Amino acid sequence: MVSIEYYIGLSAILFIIGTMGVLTRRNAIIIFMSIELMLNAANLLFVAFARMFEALGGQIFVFFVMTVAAAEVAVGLALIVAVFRTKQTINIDEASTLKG
Amino acid sequence: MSGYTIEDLVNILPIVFVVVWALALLMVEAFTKRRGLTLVLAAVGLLAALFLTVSQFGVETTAFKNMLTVDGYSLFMYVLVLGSGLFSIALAYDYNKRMGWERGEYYVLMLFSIAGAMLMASAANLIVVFLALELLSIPLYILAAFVPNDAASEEAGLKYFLLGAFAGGFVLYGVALIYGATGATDLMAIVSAASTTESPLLLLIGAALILIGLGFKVAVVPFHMWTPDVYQGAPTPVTAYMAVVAKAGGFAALLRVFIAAFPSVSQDLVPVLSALVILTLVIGNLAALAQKNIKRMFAYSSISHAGFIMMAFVTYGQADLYADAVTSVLFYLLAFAVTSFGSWAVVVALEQAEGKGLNLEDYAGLGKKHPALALSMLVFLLSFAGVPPTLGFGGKFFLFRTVLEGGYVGLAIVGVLASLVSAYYYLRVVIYMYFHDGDPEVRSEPVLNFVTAVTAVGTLFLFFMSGPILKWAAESILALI
Amino acid sequence: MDANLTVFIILAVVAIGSAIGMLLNRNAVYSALFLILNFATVAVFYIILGAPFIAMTHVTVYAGAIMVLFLFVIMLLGAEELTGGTTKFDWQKPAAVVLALFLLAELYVVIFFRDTVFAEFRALADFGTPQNVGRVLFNDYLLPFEITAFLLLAAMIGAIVIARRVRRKPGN
Amino acid sequence: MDFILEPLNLVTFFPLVGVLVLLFLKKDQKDAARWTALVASLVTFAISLWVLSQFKASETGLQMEVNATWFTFGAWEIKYALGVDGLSILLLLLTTFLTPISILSTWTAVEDRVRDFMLFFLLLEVGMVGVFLAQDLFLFYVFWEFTLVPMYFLIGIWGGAERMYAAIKFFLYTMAGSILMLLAILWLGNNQGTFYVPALIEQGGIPENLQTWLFFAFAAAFAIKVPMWPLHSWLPDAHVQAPTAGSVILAGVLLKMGTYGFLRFNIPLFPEAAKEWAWLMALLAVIGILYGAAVSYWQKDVKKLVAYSSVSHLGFVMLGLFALNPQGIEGAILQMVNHGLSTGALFLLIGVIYERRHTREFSEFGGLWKVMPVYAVVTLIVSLSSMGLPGLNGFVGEFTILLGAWGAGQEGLLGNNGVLYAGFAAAGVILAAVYILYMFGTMFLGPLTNEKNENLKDLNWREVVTLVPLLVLIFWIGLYPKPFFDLMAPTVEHLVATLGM
Amino acid sequence: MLLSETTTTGFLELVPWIVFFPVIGLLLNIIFGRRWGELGVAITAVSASALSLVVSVLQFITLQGAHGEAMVYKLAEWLHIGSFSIPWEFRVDTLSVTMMLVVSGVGTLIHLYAVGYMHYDVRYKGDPKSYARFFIYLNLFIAMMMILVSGNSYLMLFVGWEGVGLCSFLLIGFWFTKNPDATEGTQNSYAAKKAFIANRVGDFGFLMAMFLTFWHFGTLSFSELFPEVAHYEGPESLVWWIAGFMLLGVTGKSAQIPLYVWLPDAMAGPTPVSALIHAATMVTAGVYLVARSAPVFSAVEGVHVMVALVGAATALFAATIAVGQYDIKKVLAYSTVSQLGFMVAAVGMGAYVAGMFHLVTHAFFKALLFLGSGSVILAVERGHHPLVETGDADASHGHDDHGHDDHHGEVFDPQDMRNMGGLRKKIPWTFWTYMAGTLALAGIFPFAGFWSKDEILLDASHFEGAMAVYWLLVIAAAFTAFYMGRQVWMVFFGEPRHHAAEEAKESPWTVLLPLVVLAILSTLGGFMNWPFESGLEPHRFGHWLEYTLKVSLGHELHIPEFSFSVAIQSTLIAVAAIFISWLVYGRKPLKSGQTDPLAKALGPIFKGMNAKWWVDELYQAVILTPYEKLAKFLSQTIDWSFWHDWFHEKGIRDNFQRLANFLANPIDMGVIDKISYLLAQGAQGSAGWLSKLQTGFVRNYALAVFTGVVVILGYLVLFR
Repeated sequence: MVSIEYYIGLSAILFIIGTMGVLTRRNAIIIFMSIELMLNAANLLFVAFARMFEALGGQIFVFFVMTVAAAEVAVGLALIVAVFRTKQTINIDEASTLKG
Repeated sequence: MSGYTIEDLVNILPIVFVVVWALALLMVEAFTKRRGLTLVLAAVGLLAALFLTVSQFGVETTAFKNMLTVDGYSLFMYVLVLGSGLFSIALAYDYNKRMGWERGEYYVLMLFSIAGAMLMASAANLIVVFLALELLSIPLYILAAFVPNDAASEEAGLKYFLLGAFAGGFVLYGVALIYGATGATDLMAIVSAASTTESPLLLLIGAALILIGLGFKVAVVPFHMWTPDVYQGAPTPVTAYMAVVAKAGGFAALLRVFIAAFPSVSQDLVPVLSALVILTLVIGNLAALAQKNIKRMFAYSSISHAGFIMMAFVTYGQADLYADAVTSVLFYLLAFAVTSFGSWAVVVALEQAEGKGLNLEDYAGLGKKHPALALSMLVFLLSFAGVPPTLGFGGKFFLFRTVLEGGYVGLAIVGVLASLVSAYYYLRVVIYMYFHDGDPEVRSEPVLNFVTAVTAVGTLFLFFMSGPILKWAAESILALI
Repeated sequence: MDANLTVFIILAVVAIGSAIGMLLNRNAVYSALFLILNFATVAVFYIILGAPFIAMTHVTVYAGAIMVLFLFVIMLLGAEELTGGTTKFDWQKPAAVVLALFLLAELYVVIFFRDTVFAEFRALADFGTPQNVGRVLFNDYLLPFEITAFLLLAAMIGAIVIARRVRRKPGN
Repeated sequence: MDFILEPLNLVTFFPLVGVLVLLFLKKDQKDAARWTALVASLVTFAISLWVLSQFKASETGLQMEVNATWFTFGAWEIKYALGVDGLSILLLLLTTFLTPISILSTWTAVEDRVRDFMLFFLLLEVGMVGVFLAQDLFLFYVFWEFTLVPMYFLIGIWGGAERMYAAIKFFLYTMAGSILMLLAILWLGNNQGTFYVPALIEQGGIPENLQTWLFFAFAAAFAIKVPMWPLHSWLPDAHVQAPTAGSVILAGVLLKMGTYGFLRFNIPLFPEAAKEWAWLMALLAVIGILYGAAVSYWQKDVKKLVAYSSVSHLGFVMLGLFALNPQGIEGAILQMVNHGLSTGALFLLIGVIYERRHTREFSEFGGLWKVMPVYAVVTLIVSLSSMGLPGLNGFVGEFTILLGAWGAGQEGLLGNNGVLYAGFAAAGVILAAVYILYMFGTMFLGPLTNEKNENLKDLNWREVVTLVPLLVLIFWIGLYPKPFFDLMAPTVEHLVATLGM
Repeated sequence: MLLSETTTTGFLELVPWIVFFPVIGLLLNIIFGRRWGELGVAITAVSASALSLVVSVLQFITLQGAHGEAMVYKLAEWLHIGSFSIPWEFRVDTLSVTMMLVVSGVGTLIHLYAVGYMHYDVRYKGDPKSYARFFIYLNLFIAMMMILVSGNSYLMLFVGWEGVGLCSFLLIGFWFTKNPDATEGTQNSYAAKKAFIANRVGDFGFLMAMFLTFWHFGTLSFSELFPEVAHYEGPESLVWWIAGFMLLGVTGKSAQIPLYVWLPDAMAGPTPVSALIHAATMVTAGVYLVARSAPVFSAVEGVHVMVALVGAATALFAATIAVGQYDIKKVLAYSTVSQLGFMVAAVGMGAYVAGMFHLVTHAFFKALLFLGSGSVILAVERGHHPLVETGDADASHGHDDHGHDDHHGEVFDPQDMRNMGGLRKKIPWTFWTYMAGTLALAGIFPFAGFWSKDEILLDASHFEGAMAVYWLLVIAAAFTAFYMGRQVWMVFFGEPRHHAAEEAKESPWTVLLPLVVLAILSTLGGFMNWPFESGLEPHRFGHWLEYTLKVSLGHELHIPEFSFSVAIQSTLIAVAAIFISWLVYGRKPLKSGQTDPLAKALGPIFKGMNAKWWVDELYQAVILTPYEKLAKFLSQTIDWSFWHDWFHEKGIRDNFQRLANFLANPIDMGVIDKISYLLAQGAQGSAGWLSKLQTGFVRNYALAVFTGVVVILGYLVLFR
């Protein structure tokens, strides 16, 4: 079996990529996907640790994270759609009227 | 379903009630055409929940296999949150009609997020903390974007959502690291494991990430940037609600989690916390100075208040002190809640459709035209600025006291200077109200006036009642230490 | 070299690659597809890590539901390519990259170069099977489960509220 | 009920009755508002006289004390404690005495939003009386800060052209000072475990170096209020912009809160620091005396001149306080009263001419004695009292202060050749004559040049009524100050004894 | 030594009334003055002053009964602070009673004189209403002067001391809308201020002296103080300081160098004031102070020399100036300064008797001279305004019509001796009384001035401290005789040089009566201190004062034997001086418009005399202007421009707001973006994006959050 450090390292990379997505992309949907990627990185971590501790707590946590993610997606996409209705774009930079 | 009894439900009756009531409201909303009924029912429900909470005073127990703790601390928070819920419903009462988006879901969602806040106050497990956080936030995302076809509102919602989710990712990763370091998500288990863990740094990083995530919720610099925009874009009653409940929930979780689970890392975190406090106080206050829009101004001021509360939080690790710290934070939150709702009520009274009536100029001449309203606004502003004899002063006083007890004289000095700066921009509003001539349009609505009056009187009166409140707050320390 | 390691490396490369693909691709649809691929690989890791149940849910929920939803929305809005709003912050990207690398470095320092000790994996029988997971879930984690229920409900209501706009009526 | 009827509770909070009545008045019921305020303040004055009748001059401790636990927090007990003693009785009377006079002086001067004006004025009185009576640091701070608010409005709403600027400046400067004091108060509460002033003095035992810090933390608040040179910059603005009544109260009472603070807290609480730093305080005081006098001499605006003269006069008070001997301190207390009377009267008089001519520029006046003889004579008397002419109140205070300062200097409290302080301060007496005579001369003597002044009305009955009480006291204190000294002597001597001087 | 308990007190209880009567008088006049009209006012005021004279006489009698033993009457406790206690006590001893008599006596006469004089003066000045005001001030002055002389402690003395200063201020500025030449202007009020402030400088010295005294001897009361001082064994420096400061006070009040400058200007006041305050009484307070403080001045050798020299120098200096004046009252003013110099020199030398003696005689003849000059001026004024005689009511009116238009076109100054001449025949009464005063002042036998001045010179000749004193005084005496001669020749002899002088009319009896009385006094007053063993009782005055002095000094004071050499010497000098003045002015009198012959003779020196040796200009340049500059600099530059505007406004407020604006808009982006901006520079070396900084972008916000994360974690990882 591969030792756990590898998994942690991998999840770290994925997490970073996710953050990069959030920080660099202007497409709201892609930003959102990147966030999902971050969550996944965390999940990977949980599962790995669960395996390490041989306790199911971690896996359960992942389960809940998924549901949360689902909920967020529902809301998030709804919002994006709504914004698109008014602005005709999902370019997040367009949503910058509130400032100061 | 083994190992659970009805006791578990009874112990968290207020929460259960709120949630069930929310479901009921959903049905009512679905099957009646009568507008405003949901609102009244929601208010009734909150009152009932409040009553239940009061009936629970003195209870100290856990529920659902240590997932939740019910103690004085959580009960205090329940009261605070439920009360805030009532106030924000009162603010919404005419506002939503006036603005034309009266919809029952509004109140249902609010009830859900109230339940979330209450859960945060008594969460004893990081899973619950995480879920409660989401339950608190997701309705808020929607409420912020509640105004139909309103670009600003939707933008606010989207911003809040994306950033919230982003921050949530960090929280989650932090929890994961902590789980990795201790193999547990239960606070008690964590604190016992923390002493023996072989990877303390992992724990520390995890704690830091949680701190950041919750710091985002309570709007601590540099995680505060969403605040002004969202506060401005969201419907004012929602803003008021966010300003108080999101903060209360966030701090409730912060205090419980860190005091219960991470006393070991407190020393390492002190510099970080101090830095956050100073940044928050400086930037929050100074930024407020240049605001023309009153909602943004209050947004920044609420940021600075978060900074003040954080000041007490710095000392959380000192075993002999955390009690005082908690007490002063609770008192401050109460003061902030009362004052803040009062001021928002005034804002609502002056707000016109399409976000008009929200600039400082619109307050010109208020003192002449509506002395009562202006006077109460004055009281709120003074309380924000921490001028006696107001609740705000009491809050700051006890806060600084705790900080000094902890030996952080530097922080205290920054704090007092910050409150001095804050006086400056609060005074600007006063100047507009009293020293400028103008003809402000004011909605005089019974409920609104009632809220204003109650909060204004409360802001003054409760200061003189500091004794009982402090006593109550002091009894409301966390049971599980 | 060790077969496990080889497998891991291959999978890791795929995961990271797909993630980067998602990150860089101009077309939202492709990004989504890359992400699905990534999720799939992650699911494989789950299985390796002895979490078949989670793996299954993962595939169904994420790849199955969530990503489909994404694709659906993208198609619906016809937003494969981004329109309008040329970027105003040329420095945002590099700054982000630098910071991200910093964070990665930090995490790696924590994981590999500081007193962070992890136990070794031991071979386990039927760990994380649906039965076990379910048992634990409904024994110890009943409350969170309930909460998620309400969470989803709230989200659903919210989505409906946002989606089903009423025309604005002028205030009374 | 008995609790409410405690004399000190009554004298502190009775004006609130007036406030309540005012709240029920209509905006346009101007006279009703005026009379309400006047009556309320007069009753308050009567109550304070009752307090005086109850007061036993021979006792050194607090009297008629009201002492109840307000609330407890952690280890602390915060008290609601009022008390009066030789240090505060005179200032209490001064406050209750000046308030009705100021109210009367606004009878015709304030026409705009009379009700609100009176409302703030009565609130202000509550705060001021509270400051002089509070015996618990927390309570004191509450009153102390509270006084800011009504004064802020008095300046900001009814003030002159630059009123907003002046109001904000006033508010922020004084608040800036008091906030440092707040920290010191908190520190005391933590380390000494109580806010109750007598208890704090009783236990003492604050290490020397800390005393210094706390001393200056408190001093920051008080020195700005006094105002001591060089922290006086807010004063001219506030005075020039404030309405007459505001100036009267500001000069008459609010500034005294600063000097009183030094006397009540700095000196007894931190005796070591007080002794160690007396020289610095004396130095600043003396600089203030000369500086204020010199600067007054060049003012073009009467009110500004008087404002700067306050810097000079309060310099005397500070010098007396930090002589730390009976002569100095008693002189200082009396001088607080004197300054309240003289400068208060001066501001009233300036208000009189301002009401008639709506200017305060020296260049506009000259030879007024010809047209307004009564006004001129009254002004002359008041000016003379403020420049310390024997037989009038000012002299008694200044002389005793200088005497005390000289003694302190001789006994080496102010470092070697400390007598110089008194010496230079006495030189200030000369300069006082210079600017006072400059003021009086340019306004009243010489030929009547400006035809605008040719048919000015002399004082009317109301103005006379407002001024006569002040004049009576000016002469009384000047000719027979004994009763006033007797009120404070035992307390002060006890205080000095505890200082171990 | 409160002997009052032991000895019979006689009328002692009445002593407060020397103060109360005048006070009552002035109160009455304040209240009823306007209603009563001139007569009522006059009666009230004069009787008030007269009554206090009566009381003074009663005190004199009491004192006789007590054989000159000092007595103290305690009225009330005034101040009592810690160890410091000042009762309100009246001291009745030979010294104070002498002063009381002089003050109330001369005072009453001058009140009487003023009744008539002011009647006209107020009309010439066009303000009849101020008649009452004048007498109110005058009574106030009597009261204050009485406090001064009767107080039993330095503090009480100081009260009177400043009080009389106030009165002098009020009376100098009595015509506050005018100039001395009666034109509209501010000079009078300026002179008043000058007097007050100069006195204040002296008072400062007095205060210092009091502080020193109190903190070394623990008391300010004479009765307790002097015994201690008498046998004082402390460091000499202390006494030097006390005496020095006291001397400063003296120079202020008694117009000695360097503070004498106010007195000549004080002549702006109405003439009775000049006579009463600025010749007879107030200005002698300094002399009284020194005599009163004899123990202090005698405690250490050498102090005497300091005081004596100041006095003598003043005597000569002022005398020279007097020579160069044209204004009749200015001459007398400088003569007063000079004579005060004599007295100060005398008491300074320790010749207290001589000093006080000269004080009394001087009070007589200088008052006489001033009143006489007043009568002259009055006469000339009346000559200048004939229609005044038609009645009082329209007098001011007529005055307004004609103003001061003069036949020669220039402003007419009724006090300028060049406008007079030949008045001898017009106003005989005035002339003869004036002569008496002149001879007395010149020190011609047997007039009062002769005896007193002679005694001073006698003591000076014995004074071992410094012989300079003697010679200074002698020369001063010569000058005195000369300028008086000059004045008499110019005013009374020769031909009238102005129509006003021709039409001059004699003054009313109220004016003349005091002149006569004073003339008699200044003629015979000298005999009160008859120096010879034979004839009258010798040294009556000396022994009288001795009661007090020996007690306070603690030893007998020796009274030098009369020396004919000195007497004859001084007389000869005086006569010679007068003769010279006759040569210059008497032989061929001045024609109108002709310049002073002396001016030709002396040239620049005379110019100097005339210009008062430019001392005023000097003070202006050295003290006043610099102070004004300083005040201007402090107030405008330091306090306002720098401290108020620059430091507080620019320094604190503006920067504060600037910071606020910068941080607020765009803080959110501003600061935090700058960090990332710098990082970005590290990554891509290109610049200039800052301009593109915008707000409201989710990505920026996220970046901010992320930055926070990285920094915090970085800190923890690196430093923990």
